[in-house]
Amino acid sequence: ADQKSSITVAAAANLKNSFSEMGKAFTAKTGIDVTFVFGSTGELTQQVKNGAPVDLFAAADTKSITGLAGEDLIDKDSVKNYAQGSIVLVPSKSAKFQVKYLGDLKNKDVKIIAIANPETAPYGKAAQDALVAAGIWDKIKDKVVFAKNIDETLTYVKTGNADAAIVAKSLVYGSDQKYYEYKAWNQLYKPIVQALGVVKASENHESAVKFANFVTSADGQKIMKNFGYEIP
Amino acid sequence: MTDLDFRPLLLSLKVSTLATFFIILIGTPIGFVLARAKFKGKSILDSLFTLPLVLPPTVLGYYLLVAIGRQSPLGKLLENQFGINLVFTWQAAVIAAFFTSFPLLVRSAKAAFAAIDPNMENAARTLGRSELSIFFTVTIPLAWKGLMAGVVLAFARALGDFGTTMMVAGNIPGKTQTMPIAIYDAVIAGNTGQANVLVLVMTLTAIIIIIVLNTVEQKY
Amino acid sequence: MTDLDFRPLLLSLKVSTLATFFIILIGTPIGFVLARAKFKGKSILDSLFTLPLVLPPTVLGYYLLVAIGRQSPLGKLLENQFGINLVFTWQAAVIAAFFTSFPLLVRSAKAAFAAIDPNMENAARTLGRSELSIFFTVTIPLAWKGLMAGVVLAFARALGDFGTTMMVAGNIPGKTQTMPIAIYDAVIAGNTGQANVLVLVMTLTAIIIIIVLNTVEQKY
Amino acid sequence: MLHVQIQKKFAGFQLDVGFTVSSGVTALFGPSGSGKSVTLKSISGLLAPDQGEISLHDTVLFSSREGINVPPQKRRIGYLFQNYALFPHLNVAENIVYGIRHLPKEEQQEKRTKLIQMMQLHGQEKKKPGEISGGQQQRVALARTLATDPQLILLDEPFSALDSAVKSSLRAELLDILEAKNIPAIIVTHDLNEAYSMSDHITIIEMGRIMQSDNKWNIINAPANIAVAELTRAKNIFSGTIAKQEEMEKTGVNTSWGTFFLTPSSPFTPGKTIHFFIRPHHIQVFDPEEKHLPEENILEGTVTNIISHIDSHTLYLKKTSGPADDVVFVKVNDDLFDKLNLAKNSRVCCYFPPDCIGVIG
Amino acid sequence: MLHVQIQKKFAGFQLDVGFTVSSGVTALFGPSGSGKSVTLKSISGLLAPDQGEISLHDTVLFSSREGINVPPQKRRIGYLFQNYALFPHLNVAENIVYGIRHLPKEEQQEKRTKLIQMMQLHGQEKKKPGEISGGQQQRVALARTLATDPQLILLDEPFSALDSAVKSSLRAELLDILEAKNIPAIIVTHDLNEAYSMSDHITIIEMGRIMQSDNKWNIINAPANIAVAELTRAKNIFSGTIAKQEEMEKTGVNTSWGTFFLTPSSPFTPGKTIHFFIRPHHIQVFDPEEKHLPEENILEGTVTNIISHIDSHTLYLKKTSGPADDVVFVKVNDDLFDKLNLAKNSRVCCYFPPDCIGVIG
Ligand SMILES: Nc1ncnc2c1ncn2[C@@H]1O[C@H](COP(=O)(O)OP(=O)(O)OP(=O)(O)O)[C@@H](O)[C@H]1O
Ligand SMILES: Nc1ncnc2c1ncn2[C@@H]1O[C@H](COP(=O)(O)OP(=O)(O)OP(=O)(O)O)[C@@H](O)[C@H]1O
Ligand code: MOO
Ligand SMILES: [Mg+2]
Ligand SMILES: [Mg+2]
Repeated sequence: ADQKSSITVAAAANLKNSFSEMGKAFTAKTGIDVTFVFGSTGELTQQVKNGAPVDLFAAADTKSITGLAGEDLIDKDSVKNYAQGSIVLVPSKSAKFQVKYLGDLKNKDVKIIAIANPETAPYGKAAQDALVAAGIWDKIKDKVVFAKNIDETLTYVKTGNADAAIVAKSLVYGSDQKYYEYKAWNQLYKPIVQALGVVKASENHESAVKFANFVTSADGQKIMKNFGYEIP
Repeated sequence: MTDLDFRPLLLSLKVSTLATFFIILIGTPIGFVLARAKFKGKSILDSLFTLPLVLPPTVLGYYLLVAIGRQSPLGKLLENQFGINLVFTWQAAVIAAFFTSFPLLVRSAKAAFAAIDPNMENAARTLGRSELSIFFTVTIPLAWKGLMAGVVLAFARALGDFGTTMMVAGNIPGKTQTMPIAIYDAVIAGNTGQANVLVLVMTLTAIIIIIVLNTVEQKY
Repeated sequence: MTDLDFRPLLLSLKVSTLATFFIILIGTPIGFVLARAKFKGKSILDSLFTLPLVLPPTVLGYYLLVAIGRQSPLGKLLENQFGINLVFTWQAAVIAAFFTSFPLLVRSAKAAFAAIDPNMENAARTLGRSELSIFFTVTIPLAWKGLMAGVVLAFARALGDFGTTMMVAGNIPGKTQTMPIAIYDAVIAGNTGQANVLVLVMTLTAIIIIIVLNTVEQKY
Repeated sequence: MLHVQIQKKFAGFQLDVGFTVSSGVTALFGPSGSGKSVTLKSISGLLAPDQGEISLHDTVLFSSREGINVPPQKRRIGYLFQNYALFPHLNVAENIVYGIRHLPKEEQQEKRTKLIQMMQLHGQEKKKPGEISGGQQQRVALARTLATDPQLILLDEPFSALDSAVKSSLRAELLDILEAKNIPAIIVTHDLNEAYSMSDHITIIEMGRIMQSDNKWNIINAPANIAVAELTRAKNIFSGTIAKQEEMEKTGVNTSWGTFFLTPSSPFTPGKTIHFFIRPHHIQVFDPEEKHLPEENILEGTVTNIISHIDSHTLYLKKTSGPADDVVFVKVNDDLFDKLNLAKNSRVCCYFPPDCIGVIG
Repeated sequence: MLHVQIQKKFAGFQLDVGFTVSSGVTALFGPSGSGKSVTLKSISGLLAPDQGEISLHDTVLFSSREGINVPPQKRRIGYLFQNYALFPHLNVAENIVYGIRHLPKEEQQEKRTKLIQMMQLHGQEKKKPGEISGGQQQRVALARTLATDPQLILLDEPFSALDSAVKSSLRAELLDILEAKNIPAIIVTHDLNEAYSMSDHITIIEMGRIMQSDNKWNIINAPANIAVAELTRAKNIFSGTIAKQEEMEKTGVNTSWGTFFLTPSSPFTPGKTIHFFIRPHHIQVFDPEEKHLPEENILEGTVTNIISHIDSHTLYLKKTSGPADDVVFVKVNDDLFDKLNLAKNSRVCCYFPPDCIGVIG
């Protein structure tokens, strides 16, 4: 009983706000404590691969989870898509030119545009895909700076060093940060579907499954919605 | 002002003190050998000891993770024999701090030992003292200032390590979340106020410790 | 084996060489003053110079970003007067490497200068040489070994800096992507093979440079 | 012309010296820890005195009153350090020309060649100080100082590490150079013979105070106080009270060793306590059986110890009836030593010639 | 009993020495750079010779043949370093007891007190080496060595930094201690007087070779070669060929200064080239107007320079018709100097007593 009373969850950085809520609700319901390890999906993948003692891994994509499942490090049966994220355009308060549309990024007063590193962060990949699809990537790519993860991307606009950034909606949804999003962008990049899975080596398998189920339950999905995610 | 969580500070102090302790224990003799012994390949060995400084901390952390993780021979041994998993424990943070910081002590120690007049040790030899006791009563005191400079550097670096610790020990509040990680979280989360408070606490702590170490430096 | 992009390596070498150059230029006199001058608050100043080592690199980077960024007085001045933007340029990477590494030189230099027999400089004084030329012809050569130890440390640290550079210079392939950032990307993206190749190249480069510096250390 | 009048305080040591140095060589002679090096450092400007004034040839180098403190670079005073202070990273030739780098290359070379010749350092030019012997190191230091043509040279025990063969020729050469260039010099030395044979003037320092500063003849023959007498190895020092003057020509002193007579003209009032001395080589030794002994100033004793020198022997004499610990030192030359067949426990008679007895103070 | 027979090669220097040291004090005397310190270091085990053997009291300390090299710690040989090598981080008292830390506390204390007393270091116990004078430093180093009761003591110029007052008493005390404890010692010195008065036996080294190792009387009076004669300051060395023997009792030598006669029994074949010497104090000086001059071994000259010592004067004599650069050194005592009224350019007559002329080799 004692063992079941606590689990450790590795969660992608974009989940920082939403999963903190999730944890509270889950503990209230089940009495099981949850500890979170936040990091970029890439870093967390490496940690899980090398036996970090986490019970569940919630990534910012599906690829990482299915990859780990393929290596038999994550329980195949437990893999679930639990949220779908989207990207938004964030102007810097201090920017000379306030962007509203992707096309505004071409403006000569927009000197620096921040996105997350497409190689390591799913949200960065989505941002790049969208800009390519919109046909403006080649015109602005010299103004683009890659941040390590989606968190640091936002820091660049917040400190006014980037004139605009493309970040995960969940990071700005409900905050006083101004941002823009349009339905039409959905066609520009593959949906950012986020998957989770229970770690094979977990000693708290049962509790981990409980948490996974809670995230995909109606209660859990409501919390995700509250933070700006779509339900997959 | 937010209610301050002192656990990261205490953890950081524990981790960096222990790491520095092991660094002194292992790095001092290595520095001595590098300063005194003459053997083939010394120069390469010497530069190998500096490598941890050259690798990006996260990458160093990655290699450590691979080396001590569950999939590694060491990790398997520990898990099967003692049921221990090092990854994501505060002990892992000590290991991370150890590897990032020990080049600093080794180099300082090497320079300090090389500067000693060999006649000092020769005099002690003719007075009949054993090599070991000469090392502790003559060599170490004469190298003291340089050694302490290395200790200060190593301790400071251990206190500030972020990337390596993050990789092998994770970021588990109350368990492996050290001060640098807490500060990083606060900065990135945009809690500038909290971040500044944490940085202030960290800075004051570091200044006090460095001043204390500087005083110890004056011992000889 | 993937086709190797040499730009990160060349950029890293350029950045860390320049940073080390400025560190030597500024850190050596500071180390000298800390070793010789007697003034109030020296101990605090001394520990302040060690602070960059204690702060997590990313946090140091954050403060630098705020300090030299486009919203800072300095940043505004540069942008309005000269149309220059420092952040996210390779110059910013030099600044980042400078701040992370210069405590290493300052400390080593301080220890090296403190160890010099003052009669050496006194002898040079009675021979009529100016204080400046004494500094270069007597003080520096006598402190050489310790200084070079500091230079090796600072250079290695500058070469390996990731967090701070990442924060103020960003990760712009071909422009600000240094070797550590490229390695990080490869590791985190799971390209273990490419990562190992990069680490090998980086390691060999570092070993060669350290061996060369070790040889220069023998100059006096 | 150098005037020094300075005070400097250290924990447990207080220097308070005043003296003048004219042309020629002055020896600064005193026991270890007496403040010789501190005095030299003050003169050269390496150490600032707490108080006082130093001037050289009418130029004020230091004055606490006027707030003057000329830096060592501008004083043109050469300094030879007690531990040489050679630059370990420069070779012998580079050390020598260190202070004349501003001169044209040929001039540097010329001076260097001359000094290497003078200091007998041929073949050592390319060696580092750590690779040459102690004596060679000292000669390099001397050459380095001389290269800068100083107005005054301070030498802190310049010959202590030299072997005697080199020493005597270097001494003579140094004196020649100083005389030829007319450079005044202060030589710190522990060796009284060196002080005497190298200098015109001797300044005696003890515990931070000048005991006597005078021409060398007076230092040896008319020491101002017991300290000076002891430091100049007067060796046999007696204290006594002036006896009643029986005859006009003689002044008698009653001591624990008996009564001794000074030179006729010594003007002392009876009853006064005085100190006098006689140097070991001035004491005349006779066989106790000898018939024609002087009538006065005779002392009989037993040889308790003998120290042999190359051309003489020092006898330690004890008087059976004398104070238990007191010893009279007598120096006899080889010939007499053999003639009298001296050995431990020999009994001898000594005569103190009155004109060789010096009164202290 | 110490046997040394070793070789050691350095760039530009080759040591190849063999000698034996019995009880008592042996002086190792030689010019700077001759290999004295290297020899001492080899004996103490601080430096391994390339070849050879060292044994002390039948214990082999080093043998290249048998592959033995006893570490310095186990040799029980005390060493006094030329630059003291005091531990700068320990105070005077701590330095002194450094080698006897394994003894009971009271015993350490007792030894320390005794040594501080003997070395006149009262009140300095708590000072660091950097805070005491050079002479005091040397005494601490001596005390530190003596504390360990070594079987043999090696002293590398132990008295060079001492002032003469302390020096002579320390010399006498050191000899007493060595004699009382029956510790054999090797003293390296540059000072011939010191070598002579402190030792029984003198070993002369030059350029890495032993020139002569003998009792001190022979060293002074029968130098094995010119190097020894020069090093022992024979000063006046002449070379000449043996003249045809006119009478049985006399051996004449023709030199560029004229013909000199040796003692009657000198057995040399005519035509042979020999070297001989006479020490400055053995030369007798006369007024040239003097009537009763000896008939032979007379040399007339002009005084070109005078060096004054406390009780004597050294005259530099040149013969008008002699070789241009050659000088004869003559030492005269105060009395004679005054009597003959000597000064620069005085003309004097010198007599070389045949029994004071030493033949070299
Ligand atoms: N920097 C200093 N700080 C404190 N005390 C000092 C300092 N320099 C010298 N002294 C003290 O001043 C006194 C005189 O020292 P100094 O070196 O002048 O002696 P010295 O006459 O040159 O002796 P020696 O002949 O042994 O070299 C000593 O008692 C020494 O302890
Ligand atoms: N470690 C060494 N490496 C190379 N050469 C050395 C070394 N030690 C000594 N020598 C050489 O050996 C020779 C003898 O040196 P040593 O120190 O024994 O002379 P010394 O007789 O003690 O002279 P001094 O009286 O001046 O001290 C010197 O020419 C010196 O250059
Ligand atoms: O939340 Mo991420 O994995 O940094 O885009
Ligand atoms: Mg001195
Ligand atoms: Mg020597």
